[in-house]
Amino acid sequence: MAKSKTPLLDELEKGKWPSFVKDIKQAAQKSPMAEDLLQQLELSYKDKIGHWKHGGIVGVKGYGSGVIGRYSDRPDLFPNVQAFHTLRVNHPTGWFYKTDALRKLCDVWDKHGSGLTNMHGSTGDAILLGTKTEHLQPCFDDLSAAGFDLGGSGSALRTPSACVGPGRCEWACIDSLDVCYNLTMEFQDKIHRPMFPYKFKIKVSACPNDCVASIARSDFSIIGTWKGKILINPAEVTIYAGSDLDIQKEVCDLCPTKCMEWDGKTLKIHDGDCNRCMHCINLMPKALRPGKEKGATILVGGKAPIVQGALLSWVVVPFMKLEPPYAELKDLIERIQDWWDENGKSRERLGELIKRVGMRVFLKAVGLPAVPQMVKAPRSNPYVFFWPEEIQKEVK
Amino acid sequence: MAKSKTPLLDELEKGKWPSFVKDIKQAAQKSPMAEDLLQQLELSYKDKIGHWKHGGIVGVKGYGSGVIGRYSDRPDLFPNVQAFHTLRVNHPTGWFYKTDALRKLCDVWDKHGSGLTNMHGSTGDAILLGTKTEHLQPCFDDLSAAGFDLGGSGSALRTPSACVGPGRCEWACIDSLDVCYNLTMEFQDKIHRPMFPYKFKIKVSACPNDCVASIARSDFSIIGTWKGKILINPAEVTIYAGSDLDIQKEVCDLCPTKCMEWDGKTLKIHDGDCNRCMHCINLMPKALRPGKEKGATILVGGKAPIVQGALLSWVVVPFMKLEPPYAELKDLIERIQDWWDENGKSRERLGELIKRVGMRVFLKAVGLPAVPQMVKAPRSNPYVFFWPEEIQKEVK
Amino acid sequence: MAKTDIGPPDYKTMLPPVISRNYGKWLYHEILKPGVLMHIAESGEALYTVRAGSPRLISTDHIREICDLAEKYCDGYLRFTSRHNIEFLLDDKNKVDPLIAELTSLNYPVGGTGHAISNIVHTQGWVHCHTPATDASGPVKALMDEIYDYFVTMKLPNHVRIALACCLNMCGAVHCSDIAILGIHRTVPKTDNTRVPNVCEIPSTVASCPTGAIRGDMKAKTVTVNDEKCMYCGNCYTVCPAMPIADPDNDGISIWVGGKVSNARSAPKFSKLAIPFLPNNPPRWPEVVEAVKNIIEVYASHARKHERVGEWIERVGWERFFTLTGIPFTDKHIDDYDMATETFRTSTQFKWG
Amino acid sequence: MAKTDIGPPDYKTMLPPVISRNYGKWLYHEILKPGVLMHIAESGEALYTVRAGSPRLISTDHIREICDLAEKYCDGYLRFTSRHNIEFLLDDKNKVDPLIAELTSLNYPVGGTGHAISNIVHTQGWVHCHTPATDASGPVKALMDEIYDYFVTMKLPNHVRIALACCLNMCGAVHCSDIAILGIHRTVPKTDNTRVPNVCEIPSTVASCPTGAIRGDMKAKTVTVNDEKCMYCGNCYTVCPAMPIADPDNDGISIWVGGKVSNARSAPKFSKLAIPFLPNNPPRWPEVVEAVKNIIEVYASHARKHERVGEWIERVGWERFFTLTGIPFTDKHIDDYDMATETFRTSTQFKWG
Ligand code: SRM
Ligand code: SRM
Ligand code: SRM
Ligand code: SRM
Ligand code: SF4
Ligand code: SF4
Ligand code: SF4
Ligand code: SF4
Ligand code: SF4
Ligand code: SF4
Ligand code: SF4
Ligand code: SF4
Repeated sequence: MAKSKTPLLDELEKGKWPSFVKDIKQAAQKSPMAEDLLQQLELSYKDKIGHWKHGGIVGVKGYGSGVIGRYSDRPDLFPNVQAFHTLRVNHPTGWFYKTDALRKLCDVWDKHGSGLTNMHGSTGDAILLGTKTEHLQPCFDDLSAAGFDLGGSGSALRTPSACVGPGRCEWACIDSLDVCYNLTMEFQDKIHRPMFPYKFKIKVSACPNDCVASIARSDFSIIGTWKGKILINPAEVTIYAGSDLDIQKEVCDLCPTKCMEWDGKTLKIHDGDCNRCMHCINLMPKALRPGKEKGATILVGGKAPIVQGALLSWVVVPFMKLEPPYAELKDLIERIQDWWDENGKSRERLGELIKRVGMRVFLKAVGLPAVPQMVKAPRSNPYVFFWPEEIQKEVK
Repeated sequence: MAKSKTPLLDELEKGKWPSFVKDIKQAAQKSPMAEDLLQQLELSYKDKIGHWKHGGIVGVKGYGSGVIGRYSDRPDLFPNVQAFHTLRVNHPTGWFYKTDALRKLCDVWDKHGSGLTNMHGSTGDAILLGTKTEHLQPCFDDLSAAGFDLGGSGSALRTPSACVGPGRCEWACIDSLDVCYNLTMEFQDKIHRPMFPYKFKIKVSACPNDCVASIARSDFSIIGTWKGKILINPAEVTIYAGSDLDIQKEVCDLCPTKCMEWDGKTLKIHDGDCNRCMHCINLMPKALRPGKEKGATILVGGKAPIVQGALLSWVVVPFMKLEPPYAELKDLIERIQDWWDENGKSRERLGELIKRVGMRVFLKAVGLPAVPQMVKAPRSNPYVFFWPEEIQKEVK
Repeated sequence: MAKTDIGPPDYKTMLPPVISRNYGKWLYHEILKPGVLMHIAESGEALYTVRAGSPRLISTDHIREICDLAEKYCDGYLRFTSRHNIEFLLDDKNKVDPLIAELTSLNYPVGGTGHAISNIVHTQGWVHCHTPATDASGPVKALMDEIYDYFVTMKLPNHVRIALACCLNMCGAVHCSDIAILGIHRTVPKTDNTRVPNVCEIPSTVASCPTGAIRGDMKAKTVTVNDEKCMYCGNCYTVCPAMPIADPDNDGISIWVGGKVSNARSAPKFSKLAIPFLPNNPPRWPEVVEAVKNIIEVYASHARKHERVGEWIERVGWERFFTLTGIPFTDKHIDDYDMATETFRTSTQFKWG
Repeated sequence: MAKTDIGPPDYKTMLPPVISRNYGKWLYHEILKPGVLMHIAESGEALYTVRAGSPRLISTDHIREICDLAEKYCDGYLRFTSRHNIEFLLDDKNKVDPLIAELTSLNYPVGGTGHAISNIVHTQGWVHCHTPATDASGPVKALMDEIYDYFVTMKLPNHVRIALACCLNMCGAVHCSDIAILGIHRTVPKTDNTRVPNVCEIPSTVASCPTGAIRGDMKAKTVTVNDEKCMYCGNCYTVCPAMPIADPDNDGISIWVGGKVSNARSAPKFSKLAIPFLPNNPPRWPEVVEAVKNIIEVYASHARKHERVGEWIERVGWERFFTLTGIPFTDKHIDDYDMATETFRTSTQFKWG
């Protein structure tokens, strides 16, 4: 038997978890690009270093985004990945697919690219992993014909994503899928033609469990919530009481606001104190449901650490009703993006801009009222600014 | 009856709480300085503005600190407070006085000053409130003869202070009075001759109740604590159980680490989880006492907001035994002050310097090991520095 | 010439004999009634402490009166507390009530122990400082008159520590108090550039500004303030006398709540902004007195036993604090200094109010 | 020419009929067994979801295989999850077990639901990116092999979300994960000032540095790095290709713990540093696998039911976390970036270990 050319990667074919190496080898059977990727990766495993050069700017006609340029730093050894760009294909909201659509995507990609994908990228795109520059436009044309379009990259609106929400989940307080799809369609231009100071991400989770990590990974986080009483089905509570679940210990004692009372028979919730953390509902889905008046909390500023340190999104609208055509929501997004666009420095995310100029300035600029829900606690330093008009007012 | 010259201040003679206005008027009977202070204060009440000029530098021979210079901005109206400097007199540790000492202080002050005092200033000095420049030196001479000395001011070590501790309190884990007095005597030179970048404060509380606000108001905070088991007197626990005190609700439920168990008969403490907050001991002083191995936690950096924002002191030594002559403690203070002195900018407090250069650099410079007790949580940003020697070490 | 560096009198010479004998050997204490502590030593001996309120700004004659009392009832031994109260130290229980009777007749409030409001730690104000935005002794007196009852009783959920500072330098305990009263300026310093070259050092003046609002001209030796970046801290004035900031029409008082120092139950905390501005209204500052009283009363009726103000607020949430007290929330409550983002709500967990 | 801006296919055309019929009208769900969810609608109809693991980096043939399965068992309807698992959506309960049997025979792990370890959110690594300090798919595969059992069972105190990012850009969920694996550089970028003038813009390169370590010379069009101020984030390289930072000998992996995203019980939290550095040891990164397994096991045996990793650590204290895991605490664990002081212990409350 011939000695393997990829002894290191071969080690990763062992073990129970599905192996990406097998997939690369599978693609390599058809695609010389995939074969060279495999070999270059083996070299990286040997050298403990990546072998890609700093990306260049490539793309398709009319768009500024959707393609990530990539070139090998050893084209001498791996000519088929001398250029090896990815296409970011906007996924159907909620990552729902009918197989015919998926198969079309595969066919296009076998025709034009390496046959390798990420299903999906961590922003949510279907990533078509690696092709040559000259294939980009034809590939896009075929994708378009198959009903697909590119997602965002660069200083653009990135592909919005949403949790499965009303598609399957009993806790959905907003139609996460429709909100996400509607915004995606409304803002096509912003996705495809980078014109912002930096990237801008929107993610929609239909309840505070935040299954799409909206609060951590998007500049504009839309998270479903409710007002009013948690709906209790006493019959089901009784059934849970007879089950393995220890209602006192597992539910009430872990309620962060300690607003639940359980006497072995009746479950009482002091809804005024509830902060809608979802814990009790998560544990007793048959007995408890979010309240009737539903909407979303809007938070902004979330991002990874580069440059100023990671941020989790901040509450800016405690409660907004969300119903098509989502005029209030879109208007807010536009106001925020316009302000950011005008004031943000290059490579400054929304959160960093607010951090730099102050929440006070942001709120005034976009016309949002200050409410205590915006903060964990009021300021502790005495460095308080007053608006000039407030000073005049005080003078009698 | 003649119309009062101080109608506004007269209003503050009314009411049940002792009135400082009465004291000023009392002093004014003997002292023209006090009389002019009263009149100038009335003017401030009318004008809603202070009438003191920016202080000048005045003092006594051989000292750079201990006197705060002050001049009226209306010497035309109030000639007797044209100059009105205060002397900061270092208090006997714990603010204990025998009346003969206090009477001597009063006599000196009646001879040389306004007859007004603050007992005490918020750093802890006995403040002799207001005298003329020419009285400063004679006043100091008389104070010295009476056994008193000045406290700190300016960029010096400030008058250290201590809680009553072993003088009266059953919870004292260290001899706060002796530690404070010993340091005060050791560092006389640093108190009287400003040579630091800015002020430096030391406060000593003998247990975590911190009755002298050491953690909030000193650059170097010494707070008594203990290791090992909280001492329980079961007989007294039983007596408390029969009293008004609800042991479960008031003691165990409020224990921050939830490390106490009470079954109506026996009180158990899982001491390994206890963070020595004092709450249970505070509520059951007859039944519970701090553990046997006693010492202090050392924290540094506390201060008010100017310039960089307020800081609470940070743990730098979780546990240090404190026994005369306190060599380890003094050595640490010296190392820290030397480093600060060398590296601090003008008007930069110790905490601000550490904030600027990093705890890592501070610890290395003063030779303290990093321990998890120093932080609430490890860093969340990935901006980690490695020392050059660590990098070499990793390379094989 | 006078001896220097003698240091303060040795505290050991100031201790009453009962303390010297039992030093470091105390067993437990009881609060016998408001203002009266009994400490029992391992030896079985008892020390009685009677605590009396003080305006802190006191005359030598007032001190002598205290000395008279101490000599009459406790062999001339007394102390002051870290909050400036007077403590008479007795070894004879029988003298406690007569002392209290005489104190009462002389209008000394006896109390400040246990779940009470103790003395207000405060500062100089218009009496002696050059940077105050308000007076210190005046507002303290006005407020203590009004909340006197909380000093002489012990009926609050826990003790409430109040402090006042007359400017952002915060001499005293303002930044970590249950309730803090803080003098603030609200207008930009009025720079006198004719004086600046003589009385100010340009680099240190520029460096003194926390927000970098000051630009210096090294040649002309003058400075300019960028009004938009100035938040009126007055720090430049400390460094440069030619930049006075006091403004009778716009100076006033802000109220802060929820700080603490002790490690009991919860860790020490900073005070947080409750009311950004109340006018200076001497001689009795009615708006300030009213506002503080309101907070105390809402706390008294809502907090659980042993909860400090900050612990109560953290349990119910700041949203609820603003609702219960009726204090309006404004954009000024939202931090915009260097660590501001740490205070922003990064969760959907909140109450509606 | 191709149509532009058509957007993604309408998700409504991708929904299985049982979902279209019951859209937004789900009543409750049950986890029937690891990897199998049953959602019941108000109508009484049931939707069965079978979740299978995926390496995420998959070939078109692999996708076609998934399509085959979906067509065979669920009329061609499937979805992917936000953590890149595959979900087969069935309306017929009877097909669930046959599907699982076939998945198993094809080596698809079925699980990732409930109190399990789900798929590791990860990034490109040496497969496609230009800035990685480690590979992504490799360490993920090596680790999932080792903790496979936690994917196909539900025996942990709560779910554990693991993420990996190959550089500080943290594409993915690393900054808020129960356990995060992060590639880090540890040496200063090697600036090639012969190339800088051609490929880099000086002001943006200077501005890219979070710690201000880069000085630019606008005339010479070159840059200099102050080694002492550089913490190897690689951000300058993103902006300026002439400042490569990868270093085979010193790049490696750091481990972070205790982050979360959900608002359940406690608010979302950042992950915190557990292990500053482990070497890159391809192909199976044994040190990394061992370290993560250790943390999982200590968590599994010490946390209370429903406690996420971060909630457990916060209850017992970070002191205890380091003791229990045996991970050494170093000065690198102490923050020294802009909000560092917020993480310092400002209390005497701590445990001895
Ligand atoms: C492909 C993807 C990783 C993956 O394997 O899934 C990815 C890949 C890259 N990211 Fe990312 N990011 C991807 C999701 C993310 C996420 C996660 C998310 O969106 O939920 C984040 C964190 C959230 C956020 O945006 O803050 C993320 C934060 C970054 C950052 C840091 C941004 C920041 O403000 O902190 C950079 C650096 C930059 O923009 O210069 C970055 C830059 C990059 C670049 C473009 C590197 C570069 O400078 O050229 C990577 C290209 C890799 C390649 O060769 O294809 N990527 N990146 C993800 C996009 C796929 C998709 O479209 O679905
Ligand atoms: C007298 C006293 C207030 C009082 O009425 O009790 C006081 C009075 C002054 N303080 Fe103070 N400070 C006094 C205790 C404090 C405390 C409390 C403490 O020590 O526990 C603090 C907060 C703790 C701290 O040091 O951080 C304090 C923080 C300041 C600051 C802000 C320092 C900072 O780093 O944030 C300044 C501003 C400065 O130093 O320029 C300051 C400056 C001043 C000056 C010297 C104003 C100035 O710039 O010239 C005041 C002189 C008033 C006067 O006319 O006598 N004073 N000062 C206190 C000293 C009396 C004594 O020796 O016993
Ligand atoms: C006399 C004094 C020490 C001194 O050296 O002067 C003192 C003395 C005692 N303190 Fe204190 N504390 C004194 C200032 C403080 C301070 C500092 C301050 O207020 O600026 C604090 C921190 C305040 C804070 O947290 O903001 C303080 C926090 C405590 C606590 C913690 C209470 C809590 O639940 O947070 C206790 C325990 C208790 O009261 O049960 C305590 C308990 C005690 C005990 C019971 C200790 C004992 O066994 O002797 C003493 C009598 C308390 C009482 O008044 O009921 N002492 N105590 C101070 C009296 C000030 C006054 O005149 O009112
Ligand atoms: C399918 C998916 C949404 C999607 O649109 O793709 C999903 C679906 C469900 N999530 Fe989720 N979550 C999904 C990602 C997430 C994420 C995001 C992530 O992991 O990156 C989170 C936040 C993670 C975090 O906090 O770090 C998330 C936090 C939750 C929670 C909160 C758990 C907690 O105690 O913190 C629940 C409630 C529960 O499990 O009881 C939940 C509950 C659920 C339920 C039970 C909702 C329902 O009634 O249908 C779903 C089945 C859960 C299960 O797997 O046991 N889901 N869920 C995602 C599956 C990912 C995967 O393949 O494993
Ligand atoms: S975020 Fe809420 S509504 Fe959306 S899938 Fe998760 S649990 Fe369901
Ligand atoms: S949702 Fe959370 S806060 Fe509200 S009652 Fe349930 S467990 Fe408590
Ligand atoms: S700090 Fe502790 S030891 Fe000192 S007086 Fe207060 S309670 Fe007693
Ligand atoms: S000292 Fe505090 S933490 Fe320790 S057992 Fe007592 S109440 Fe609990
Ligand atoms: S708080 Fe300000 S005004 Fe008041 S005494 Fe201190 S420095 Fe002076
Ligand atoms: S008052 Fe404060 S913020 Fe304003 S210019 Fe002076 S130092 Fe700067
Ligand atoms: S984490 Fe860094 S190296 Fe990995 S894909 Fe993202 S940008 Fe590239
Ligand atoms: S690697 Fe980061 S810290 Fe170092 S010079 Fe580049 S940008 Fe600055």
